Order: sequence, then C-alpha cells, then structure tokens
Amino acid sequence: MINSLLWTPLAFGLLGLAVPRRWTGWWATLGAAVTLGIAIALLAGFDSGASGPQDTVDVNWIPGLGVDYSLGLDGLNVFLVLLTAVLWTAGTAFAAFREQVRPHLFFLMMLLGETATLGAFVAQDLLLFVLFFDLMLVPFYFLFGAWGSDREDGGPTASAATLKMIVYTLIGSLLMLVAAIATAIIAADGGHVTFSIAELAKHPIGDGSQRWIFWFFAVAFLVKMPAFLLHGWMPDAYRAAPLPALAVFSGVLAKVGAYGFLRVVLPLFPSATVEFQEVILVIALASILYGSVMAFTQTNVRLVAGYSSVAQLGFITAGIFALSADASDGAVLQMVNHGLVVAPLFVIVAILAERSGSEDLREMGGMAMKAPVLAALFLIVTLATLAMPGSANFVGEFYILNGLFDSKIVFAVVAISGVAMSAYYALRLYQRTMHNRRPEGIVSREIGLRDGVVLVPLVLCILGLALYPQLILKRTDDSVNQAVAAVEGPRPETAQQ
Amino acid sequence: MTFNAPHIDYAALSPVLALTVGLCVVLLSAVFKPLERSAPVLTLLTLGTTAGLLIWQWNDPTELITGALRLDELAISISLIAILTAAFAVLLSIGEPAAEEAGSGEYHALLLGSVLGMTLLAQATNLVTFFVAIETLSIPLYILCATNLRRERSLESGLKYLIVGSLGSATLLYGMAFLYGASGSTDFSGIAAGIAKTGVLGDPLVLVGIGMATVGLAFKTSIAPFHQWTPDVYEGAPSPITGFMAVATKAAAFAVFIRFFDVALAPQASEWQPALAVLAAISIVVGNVGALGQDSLKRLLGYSGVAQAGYILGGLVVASEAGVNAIVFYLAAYAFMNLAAFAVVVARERETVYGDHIDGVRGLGSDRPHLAWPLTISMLGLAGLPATAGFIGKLYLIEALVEGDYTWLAVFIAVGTMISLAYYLRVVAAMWMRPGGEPAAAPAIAGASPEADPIDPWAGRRWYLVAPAVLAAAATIFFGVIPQPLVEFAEHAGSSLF
Amino acid sequence: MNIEWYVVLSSLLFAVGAMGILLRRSPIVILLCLELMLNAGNLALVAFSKMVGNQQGQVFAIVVMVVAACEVVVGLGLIVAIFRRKLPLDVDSLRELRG
Amino acid sequence: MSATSWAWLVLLFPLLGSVLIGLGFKVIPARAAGVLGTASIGLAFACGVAMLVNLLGQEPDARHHASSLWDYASVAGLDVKLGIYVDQLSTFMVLVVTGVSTLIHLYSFGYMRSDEGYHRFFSYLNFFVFSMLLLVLAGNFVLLIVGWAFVGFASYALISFWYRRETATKAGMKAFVINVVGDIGLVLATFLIFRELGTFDYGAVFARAPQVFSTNEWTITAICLLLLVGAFAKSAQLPLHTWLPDAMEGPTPVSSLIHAATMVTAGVYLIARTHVLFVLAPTAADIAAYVGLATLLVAGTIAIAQTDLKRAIAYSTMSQIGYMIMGVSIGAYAQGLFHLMTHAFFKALLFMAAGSIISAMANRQDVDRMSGFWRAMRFTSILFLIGSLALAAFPLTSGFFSKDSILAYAEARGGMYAWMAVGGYVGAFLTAIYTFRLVFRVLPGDPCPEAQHLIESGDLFHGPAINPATEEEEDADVGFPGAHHHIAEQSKPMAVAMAVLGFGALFAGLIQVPGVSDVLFKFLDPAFANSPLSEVHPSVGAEWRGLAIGGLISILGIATAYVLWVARPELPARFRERLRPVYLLCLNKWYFDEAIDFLVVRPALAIGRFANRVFERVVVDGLVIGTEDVVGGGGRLVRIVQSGFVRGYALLLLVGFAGLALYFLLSSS
Repeated sequence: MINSLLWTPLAFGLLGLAVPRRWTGWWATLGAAVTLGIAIALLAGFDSGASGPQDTVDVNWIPGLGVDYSLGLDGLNVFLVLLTAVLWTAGTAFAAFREQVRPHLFFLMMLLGETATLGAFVAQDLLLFVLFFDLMLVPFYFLFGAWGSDREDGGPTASAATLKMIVYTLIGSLLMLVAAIATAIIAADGGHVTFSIAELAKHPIGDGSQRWIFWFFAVAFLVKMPAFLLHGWMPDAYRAAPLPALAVFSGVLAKVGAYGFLRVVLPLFPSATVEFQEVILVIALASILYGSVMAFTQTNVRLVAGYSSVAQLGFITAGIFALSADASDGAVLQMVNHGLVVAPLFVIVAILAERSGSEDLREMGGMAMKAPVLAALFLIVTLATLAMPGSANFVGEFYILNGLFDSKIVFAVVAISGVAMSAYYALRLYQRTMHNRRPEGIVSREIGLRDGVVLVPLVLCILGLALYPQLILKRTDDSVNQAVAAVEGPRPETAQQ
Repeated sequence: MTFNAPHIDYAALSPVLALTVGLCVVLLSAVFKPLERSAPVLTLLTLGTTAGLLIWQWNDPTELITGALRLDELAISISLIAILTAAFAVLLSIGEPAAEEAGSGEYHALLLGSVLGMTLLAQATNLVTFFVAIETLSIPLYILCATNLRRERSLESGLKYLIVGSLGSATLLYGMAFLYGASGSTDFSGIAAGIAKTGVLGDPLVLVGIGMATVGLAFKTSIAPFHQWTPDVYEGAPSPITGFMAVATKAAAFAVFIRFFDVALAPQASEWQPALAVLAAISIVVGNVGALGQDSLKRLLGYSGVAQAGYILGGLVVASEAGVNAIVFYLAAYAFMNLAAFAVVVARERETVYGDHIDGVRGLGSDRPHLAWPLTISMLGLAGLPATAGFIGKLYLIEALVEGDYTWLAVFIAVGTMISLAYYLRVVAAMWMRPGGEPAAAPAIAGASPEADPIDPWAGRRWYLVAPAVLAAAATIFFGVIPQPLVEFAEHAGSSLF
Repeated sequence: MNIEWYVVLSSLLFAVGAMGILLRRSPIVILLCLELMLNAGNLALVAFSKMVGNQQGQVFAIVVMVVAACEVVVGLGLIVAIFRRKLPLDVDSLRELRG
Repeated sequence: MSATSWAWLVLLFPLLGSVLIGLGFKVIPARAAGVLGTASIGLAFACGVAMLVNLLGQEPDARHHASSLWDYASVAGLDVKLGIYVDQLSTFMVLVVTGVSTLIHLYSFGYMRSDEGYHRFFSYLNFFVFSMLLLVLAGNFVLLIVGWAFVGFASYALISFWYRRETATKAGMKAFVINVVGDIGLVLATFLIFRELGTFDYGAVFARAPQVFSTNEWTITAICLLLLVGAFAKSAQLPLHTWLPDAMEGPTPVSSLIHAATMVTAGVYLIARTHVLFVLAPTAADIAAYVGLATLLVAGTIAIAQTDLKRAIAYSTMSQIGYMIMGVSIGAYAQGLFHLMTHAFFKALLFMAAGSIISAMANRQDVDRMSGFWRAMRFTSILFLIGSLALAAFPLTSGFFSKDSILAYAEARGGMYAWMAVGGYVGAFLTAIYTFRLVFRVLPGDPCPEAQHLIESGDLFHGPAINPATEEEEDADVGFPGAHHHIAEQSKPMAVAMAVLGFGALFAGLIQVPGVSDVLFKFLDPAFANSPLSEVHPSVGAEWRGLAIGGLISILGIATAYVLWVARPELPARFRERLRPVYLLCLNKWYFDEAIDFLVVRPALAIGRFANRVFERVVVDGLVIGTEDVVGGGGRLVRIVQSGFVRGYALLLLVGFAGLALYFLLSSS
C-alpha cells in the first residue's frame, strides 16, 4: 500500500513519456490523483490510537552498509503525505491546463518530485530520509531552471538562480549525510550498523557528538525552510520558478525541513536540542520578524508570498523548539495549514499575473471589480494566511504560541508581534491587487472553470480544516508526544488539572 | 645439484597470457593490411577472453611466480574494471581519426599493452613486478596520447605526459631502491617483515622511500599536488584514450596503492595515514576549484578526476577493509559515470565544430535526448546525487572514513561535493536550460585548419557511440537503486586482503 | 668502503638529473636527465643489493635498464613526430594546453 | 427546546443568510437578497426572544447554561470546544444586537437599493451579525477570540466596502490592524489565563480564579490589562481609537450598526463578562475607568470641532462608550449595559437620520454646507432631533435615565469614583453642546441648494460623486459608491426602521426608572451576583438628585449650543481666534494619528526599507557572494599554477615530494 503510494507518481511519470504530447498533462494529473486516492485510503485506515509507525515496509536494502528500505506512516507524516498528494494534484492540474514546452519532461520531473517528497516523509530509515531529502532537489532543479523565467531587470537568469538554490540547499543536505552516517556509526559503537530511526532513538549517542551532529542536521533543515540568514537562495529562485512548480515547492518542500526536526533531531539528539533550544528559537524569531518586515516592503507578489513563508516557517520552528507537546502539535498542524495556504496563493498569483501582465504590486489593482468569485477565494486565502482566528492557521499558531508561552514566555511575546505584521502584509497584498482603482491595461476577468477546479478544492480544504482542526490534532498528538518525550521539560501541572 | 624451476600456475597466469597473445595477434594484423580492419574485433575478443578467464579464476587468492604476483579478488575486480573500460574505449575508437593516423592495428595493440600492464599492476606484490607493470601501463599510454599526429595538442600532451610521467616513475624507482635497502627485500611481505624487524621508524631510508613511492603512486592516480599533467593530457589526448586513462589507470594504480600501503607498509600505518589524508584533502580542494569555469569538457573531467581521486584516497587513508571495499565500489561506479560522459563527448566532438567545448552540448536536451540523458546522469552521479551509483559510492566512502575516525575528511568530501555541483550542473544547464549567452565562436582548430578532424554529422546516432553511453548511464542508475551486487563485488575485493 | 658513499653518489646523480629537467628546455636533454635519474636508482639498487646480500636488487636494476630503454625510444619517437610537424624543439613553447 | 438550542439557532440564521446570499449572488435577485438578509436577522431576533422566555421560566440564579457541539481543538491538555454560554448577560446582548440589526437591515434594504454589490453588502452585514452573536455567546475564551476577530474582519470588509476609494481601503486596513493589536492583547491574556488556570472555559475560569489569585497579584492584573488592550481596541478607547472616525468611510448603515450600535460596545461586554477577574484586580479596573473617563472628555472636545457630520457623531460614540467602560469598570455593570442598550437605539437612529440627510446632500458630509433641512425633510429632521435629544440626555429620554444611572452609581461608590461622576457630568455638558451644534447647523435656517432642490423638485439633488474625505471626483461609473442613495421620506423601509428606533430612543429608558420600574436590573443583576461591587446601590433619592442635575446640565448645554450657533453665530469664530491652540488641538483630534504614525508606522517602514535595501544586499547576499569569491579565487589560483610549462609541473612535483619527505622526517624524529 505505502509502496504504491510512493512509486505511483514516478511510474505514471515514466509511462507518461509514451503518451502523446497533448495528453501528458492529463496523464500526469491522473497519476497525482491516483496517488491522492491512495493517500486518502491510507488516512482512512490510519489508527490514531496505535503507537509507532503503521503500514510499514522494511527491507534490507544495502545490508553491507546497514541501510534499510523501511517506510511507515505515523501521526507526524500522515497528514503531510496527504498534503503532498493534494497539492501535487492541484499543481499538475494547474500546469496541465496550460501549454508547457517539452511537456513530457516537465511532468516527469513534477511526478519525480512527488515521489521524492513522499519518500522523505514516509522514510523510517535515517539514510533513506537523507537520500530522498537530496533527491527532492533534482527535479526542482530542472523545473526551475528549464521552465523558469529569466528576469527582465538584468537579475540572475533562471539557471543561475536555480544553481544558487541547489548549491545552497545541498550544503545542508551533504553535511547531513555525513552527520547521519556518523550518528549510526557512533551509535553502533563497533557493533552492527543500523540507520533505523526508531532503533537510534532508543539510546541516543554521547552529548559531545550530539553537539556537532545536531548542527549539521539543523543547518540542512533551516536552509530548506528557509530560515533567517540562510534564505539567500530564496528571492532569486522564487522569482525564476514556474508557478505550478513553485506552488508545490513552497507548499511542501519547505515543510520537510520542519518535519525533519520533529522526526530526526528531537528524538535522536535530545540533549543537544535542549542545549541549543534558545539559539534555534532566536533564529526562528528572527525569521518571523525579518520575514514579516520584508514581506510588507516587497512589491513583487511572489516575494511577498516567499517572505511570508519565511515568517510562517519561523512560527513552525518556534513551535517545535518550544519542546512541548502542544506547541509541536500546533507546529504539525501549521505545516499542513501553511501548505494549504501558500499553494493556492501562488496559483492566484499566476492568475493575477495573467490578468495584469506583471507581478509587481504597483502595477496591479481593482481586479475584484468583475471577478467576485476570485476575490472571495483570494480573500479566504488571505485571511488564512494572516492566521485569522477561526482559521486552522490560527489554531496552529495558538497552539504554538501557547506552548512557547509556557516554556519561554519572552520569545512568545516577541513572536506574537509577527501576527500583527502578518495581518498588514497579507491584507496589503490583497488590497493592492484586488482593490483600489484599476490601472490602465489591467483586465478584471472572472476565473474560468479551469482555474476554478484547481482553486476551489484547495479553498474548501482550508475551510474544512478551519471548522474541524481536531481532525489533524487528534491523530497527531500521540506521535508528537513520542517525538518530544525525550526533550520535553516538566509540563505546567495546571495543564493536567 | 639439480636445478628446479619455480612452479608456474598457468591457470592463474592465463589472463595475462591471453592478453599477451591477443596483443601479438592484433599487432600482426597490422602487418597484413587486409586484416587490420578486424583489429577492433580481435581486441574485443581478447578482452572478452581475458575477462572470462579472470572470472574463471574468481576464487581463493593464488601466489604466482614465487610471490611476484598475487591473483586475488582485488586484482581480478580491478582488472575487470580496466578491461571493461578498454572495451568501451575500443568502441569509442571506431572511426576515431587518431586510430587511422596511428594505424588501427598498432593503436589497438598499444591499448592491449596498457591493459596488460594494468592487470599485472593489479596483481603485483613485488617491487620489480610493480615497477615493470607500471611502466608497461604507462609507455603505451604516452604513445596513445600522441597518436593524433596532426594535432599539436595531441603531441604536446604525449610529450608532457612522457616527461612528467618518467620523472614520476624515476622518483618511484628511487623510493623503491631505498625501501629495498631498508628492508632487504623486494616482496611486499618481505618489506613489511623487514621494516618490522629493523623496527626503527626513525630510519630515514624507509621514510624517504615511502615518501618517494607515494609521489610515484600519487602521480599515477593524479593526486594533487602531483596532478598537473592530468588536465593537460586529458585535454590533448584523443577522447577515447582520455576516457580509458581516466578510469583504468586510476583503478590499476589504486590497486597497487592499496597493496603497497595496506600490505607492505601496514606496520607504519599511523605514520603515513595523516600524510595521505592531507594529500586527499588537498586534491579534493584543488580538483574542485580548478574545474570551475573550465570550458573544455575533457579538461573539466580531468580536474574532476583529481577531486574524485582525492575522495577515493580517503578509502585508503583509513587502512581498513571497509576502506578497500569503498575504493573498489567507487572505482566501479566512477568507471560507469565517466565512460557515459566520455562517450557523449566523443560523439559531440565528431558531429560539431566545437570539439569538446561546453558549447558542443548546448541544447542537447532537445535535439539529442539520447545523448543528453547519459551525460546528465553521469554529471549528477559524479556530483553524488541520490539514485546514482555515485551517491552510494560517497556513502560507502564516508561510512568507511567515519568508522576510521577520519570524520573531518568526510566533511571535506561533503564540502568538495558542494563546490563540484557548480561545474557539473553547469554542464547539465547547458544541455537542458535556456542558454545563458550566445555560443562562443568555434575554436580556431575547427573548420578549414589542417588540424581539424572531419565532421561526421551522424556521429550522434552511431550505435557504437550511443550504446556505450546509454549502457554506462543505465548501469549508473541501476547500481544507484540496487547497489547490493556491486557492494558484494567490492566486499570480495576487500576480504581478499584482510 | 662504506655504503653511505654509494647512496650519496646516487642521490647526487638523482639531484643532477632533476636539476637538468628543471633547467634545460630541449626535450632531448631532458630525456638524458631522466636516464640519469633512473640510473641513480639503479646504482642505489645495486649498492643496496650488495649491502643486504641478495640478488633481487641487481635483477631489479637490469629490468630497469630495459624499461629505461623503452622510455627513451618512445621519447625520441615523439620528438621526431614533433619535429615532423615543424614545431620548435623547446618544451617551453609547448603550452597550448594550460589553465 | 432548551435555551442553548435556541441560542444555536440564533447563531445559525445569520450565518445561513450570509452564506446563501454570498453563494447565490448570481441567481438571487437583488431585492430577494435584501429580504433574505433582513429575514434571517429577524428570525435570529425571534429565537433570541424565545431564549429569553425560556430563561425567564427558570430560577434567577439557575439562568446560565453551557453547551458545545464538538471538540474544536482539544489535545495536549488544551480544552477548546465549540461551545456557547447562555446567561442573562449574553441573552441581553443577543437581544440588543439582533433587535437593532434587524432594523438596520431594514433601513439598508431601502438605503442601499441602487448600489452595486447589494448582495455583497447584505452578505457581509449578515456575517457581521453572526460574528457579533458568536462573540457574545462564546462559551470559552478561544471562541470569544474567534468572534472578536470575525467582528473585526466584518468591520474591515464593510469599511472598505466601496473599495474603489483609496481612503476607504486605507481606513479598512487601519481598523483591521488596530483590531488585530487588540486581538493580540486578548490572546496573550488567554495564554496567561490558561497558564495559571489550565482551562479556557468560562465556567471553570470564573470558578477557579478567586481561589488561585489573591487580589492585585501581578498575574491577574496583567491578565486584566491585556484584556483591556483588546477591549480598548474594539471600543475605540484612547489611545487605540483612531480607526473609528476613519471607519465612517463605510456606508452609513454600517456606521450606524457596527460603529455605533453593536461592535464598538464589545469592549463593554468583555469587561462585564470577565468582571470576576476585574474584581480581583482593582488597579486594572480603575485604570479602565480612568481611560473611559479620559476618552469621554477628549472625544467630546474633538466632536465640537469636527465639521464632517458622520465623524462628529463618531466621536460622540467614542465618548458615550467612555461612559459605559467607566461604568462596567467601577462595578456599575447593569447600568453600563443599560446605557449600552439605549445608546444602541439613539445612536443608530442618529446615524440613520444623518444618512438620510447625506444622501439628500448627494453624499456630501460637510456640516458647513448644510442648513434648512427642517423644511426639506420633516420626518428625517424630527427623528434626527429625537436622536439628538436622547444623546444629549434630555430629561425623560432614554439616554437621560441610562447615563445618569451610571453616574449615580459612581457617586454612590464614593471616594475618587465620586469625582469620576463629576467628570461624567462635564462630559454630559459637552455632549449636549456638540450634539445640538449639529442640530442647529443642519435643521433650521434657509435651505441650502440641495435642500432647496429637494423642496422644489421633490427628488434628490444629483451632484457629481465626490469622495467626502478627499473632495476628489469618484469614478462612480462602475456603480458604486452608489450614484445616489435614498432618503427616509421616499423609502418606506427606512422610515419604518427609523420610526421604531425613534420610539425606542424616546421611551426605552422607562423600563428602568428609579423607584418606579426595575425591569432590566432585576433581570441582569443575578449574572453579577458574584461581584461584591453589585452590593453598592445608590438610594432612590440619590438617583433622582443625579437625574435632576443631569437634566439641568443637558438643558444648559442645549441652551449654550443655541446661543453659539443660532442666537449669536459670530461667537464661535471669535472663540476660534481667542483659543486658537485649543481649537487646533480639537480640530486635529489631539494629534493622535500623527503620534501613532510617528511612533509606530514610520519606524516599521524604515526598518523594512533598511532590511530590504541594506541588510538583504549586504549581509544575506554577502554571505553567498563572499563564498563564491573565495572559491572562485581558488579556482583562478589553480589555473595560474597550471601554466602549461612542463618544467613548472616537474618543479611542483618535486616540491610536493620534498614536502612529503620533510613531513615524514619530522614526524619520525
């Protein structure tokens, strides 16, 4: 079952090479949809009570090196898997509606990307995780570089920007490879080497080694998010990227970093985690504040979204490093939320760009005039982005901040100021595009069916979650508890009252 | 008194004999012109037979010629890599102007000669055989590099290789002399025993000897700072030969490197380990930064070869079985990745005016996907991205290094790999992505100039160019996804030493 | 008479050869210097063989001579080829390949 | 059916209406949308009444019920249910909100008829009512925050309803952001509550608080102050009030419903709801009271100087809410809520009348241009007058009783609170003046051109569409801001709505006449029984004395206004000359906007610019470029060494050898 989930996209992608050009897009969408179906089936069969991963697969892959091909679902990844499937379906569909050059390759890469991402989520073997984590980049290197758009203003070309991104993000993941191996070797201590995360978590390695290994992992994840100071690759890459790919990229791949913290770092390096909690929290806060500030000074629509996700990922990181179950619950919930928000945001950006012929806020406006439906959808997405109370995003942030408030009150108070800023930049984005007078040469056109079928389901997901976030929280809680068990400080006893 | 000749195990010797016979046959074919066209076929036959015999010998190690040679799984596996490479080289040489220039027969005979040298080197357990083998390997290569007589670059590369190479072997020889002097034996085992007996680490003879031997070997494996011939020779030599050298020479040289250090100098491990580690680090850095901004693909691959040698040397540094396994695995993977690349380079050289300039592969993705894919895969593999044999290879090396407490070197490998992305992906970008600028004007040697090679507009479709590329690329992916067979192959090699 | 002298002599030869390679520009002279270096090795081998009292060193030396001969042959062949292409016989002028 | 199930229905109908109208904007005809919207609120009101009846059927102290639908988000010790809490307080609020809203929907039904986005308007309006009801019915703090924020959003959406206006969108943004600041205060308060009490649930919190906190402990004080931040932001108290005047950019019905009658009183509700906590933190309560007092005075002074009809009324709203805040903070809960109700009536009415006048003025709002509407629009004028009288607390009007009940309580509580009462009376005097300033400007005198045109032709004056805030021409081609709106004289629904409210404004006070009738307090008091302050009761005599003073003051004020703007119109000008600084201070709203702009907005933008222009370039990209340079430099070096001179190669080889040999020799010795 989980195998089919993992390999269906790639299989469809390869078979797609044989499909006539004009049908490739639809074939790919079908593939993504099938994957989505499998993911839903898995969720349906998911038992929130059970401890430990479910639907596991465990095969000796390279016995010589102690690497196993072991997959499994648990509360941490089940919804991220679902999110991946959903967003990819939307992304491929959105791309399929539009003419792509060299469609075969494009959709092959899209689906390869999905397989890699799913792999990173379901991998229960440390090395397998690293492998998929690196593999994710390859298809997006092609997608961004070959289908990206060069800047008019003489900025770096698509391929240059992409190269920057790939080198930057691989810096982390290669060091992570070394770190992962070191973890296993040190843990084996001359005995049989295993990379199974569960095994490694049982008896963590010595504090001394934990220190540097922790940072090797942390850097990899922080770059991927991206976090403050390590986001240098983000602006250029976001400018260059083709929007369907960008939607899934910033919707899902950024989360893998945060997910990595929960899956790998907290269980495997507890003492280092506790030791460096403040440092990471400071980085997270910096990301929140810096991302927000940048977001409300940007004029390029993509970058507003880009920096806003820097801030959002900051919240998620802060939640994880509150080192308390509730905050981490919130973090997981927030990962899903943010994915569900940012992907439609980029779809909308694409739609707006088509209408205004520009991605510059200063050249947009008044587009709500003839497009009430688009405006309504955009409004909902905007409100979710700014974590409007009543949206699942609010619940996520509420849990995160509440947990942080209990453990590190000062950080919580600073972090919450990011909420006010998010209100400003999100609304600014909405108003500058949809409201005010319409500049010359901008058509205000209602979205057609083809964008509707992509956008509406996503928005429905947002609304659904807003009504019943418990759906995720309930299934996540147990696994999160296990993840943070090693590092959790004493819970405020009032919580048990 | 009766004279008793040393016992000779012909079965174990058969591969070498087969090669020698084949060499002679091919050489003769050059004499009878009508037969000459069959030289490639004969060469392939020879290589095939040898490979068969080697596999037949795949069993417990056997000492040959009173311990001058040792046919064990390490030797066999390395020889197999060399032979495979040679076979690819033969295919790539079909229609290669250099081959016609030199005369197909001689050309292939020299190739076989070099292979013979390699198989010997892989088995050498004695300073004499070691030296002889390394020369048997090198001298034909000096000539092969220069075979494209019409090209000044070809000649230049030949001469440069000859001079620096001889200097290297002279140093090696001198080092051997000292070791002999210090230990009183030319057998590796004897040397080990001898040094252990005298036991004085302070003995300058031993130390200088080790130093000089290291230089010689480092030279053959193009470890910085003894690498400088590599880029020039790679660029100047005919591309099939470059491909052959890049892989086979490295493999054979590493084989003896392993034997020499892990057998003969095993007692001094703690002495030479740090030195080799530093060398490895240096060549990782030098190779990777040197390759940045190279426009000649062959030159780029040359520098990348330096860096890769640095990675591989890591496996030797730890002086452990895991290390040897890692080396053999990586060499095999390296063979596939490089051959795919060189096959594409050869094809583009013949069908475009750009020679091996990176502009030659510009836009390859759209008009020659069947070439673009192999090159892409090989580049990603060399960059060590997942789902390629290169990734597993790096994984293997790093694991060995961490186990051997050389984590810092592992980190070096990681850092080097990051830098390497910059140039490997540059090639990929040239193939698949919008060209950053207009293609540079065709190099001077193109067009009417006397040095120009004839353009073969169909080269991109010739089976003997496409098939190797595709096969090698396929192998790269296959062993990236199902590495276990190759892992076992490598483990045999390791187990035969320790 | 003491072994050191042989070693010293051989190392002098080796040094001379090396110097020659570094200083001279004519390929032919460089080939000579290479010979010199190999023979330094030979001398050392023979001397040591005498010292340790087995013949392996001398055998080695003889083999080396053969090898050296091959090298020279190849070298001269190359030089002829270069001469045929009307290129200057000066290693410093051979720098098409660099960078 | 139990009270709670009625309450769920109360929530259901407006939501339903909003969603239906929103989704069906293409199929539902405009009028139908209006009917639907109004009907849904009407039904909600009916259910509210049912709720009340149900409660009245029970013992006074058993009149509180909690109910929840499903677990909203309750894991890891947090208990957030989708739950409501029904007691006298919420019932009262529900009735006020739904009642007034119904009328305003009715009014809008006529007023907005010829406006584009009719559907959108009613959808938003229904959504607002839903949010407001969620706010008052919420059963735990998280849901309260949700309602709180929804209300803020609804107000944003309606303020920038005419989103072609830069001014409107700006005002909307301002309102939203300030409200979010309030939300944050509320959220932090909630965190603190949870941290101390381990629950979000009203019942549990109010039960535990007295045991956990000792009076004036810093935590409880902090909690209350944070709650106040939220309350002040919503209820436009100093210094978070600046959004309210700008909010007048919205259509008049919006100003009347949201920014006068209901939403802005949320702060009052919040303090009343959490009075248990405030009792434990007297300091915080006093601060609240003082802020309320300050607000009512400051707003009063500003209102006198404003020339924009709606803004002037907006400031009067601020000051009236100041009374309520002061009331509920000092313990006059029922009294504060009483004033909340009456204020809802007369202020809504006042805005409706104003709207009617403004549409007669073709959307001009400048008081200086208006005059003589008494002759032009009799009905409107009468109701405008009624509203003004109630606002000015003219004897026997509703405002008269409610306002003075607060002040009487303050007096009764004595000490500094007595002085607050004095301040309150000063405020009352100001109120009377500025209210009747408007009356005397607008109603009497000979008609202005627009009024004249109305008298002669009997239909509205159609000037060019002008943005009242900026005086610039609007492109009304797209249909809104509506080319023209409607006046009560010509639109039955508007007239009905205004008439009903007028009745309320006049007589609603009679349900609570000291010594005569005691309907409201008797109903509400049990909800506050657990507060020691509810013991304080001014004697009937004291109350009547207070009423007398209040009535006198209001008559005085009206008289003053008469002198200033009717009898001797040259006086105000002279005052302006004499007291120029004071006048400027009032005219410029005490420079609050400028201050905030200087303290918050500019710094934020400056930081943003710095981050963008300097930090991103220098540091972030610097990291990348620096690394590139280092590596690239290495590459150049290697290529220089790779000179092509074979002898150079030989040299390096030997050097390398020397290095190696050296290493070995050193390491050995």
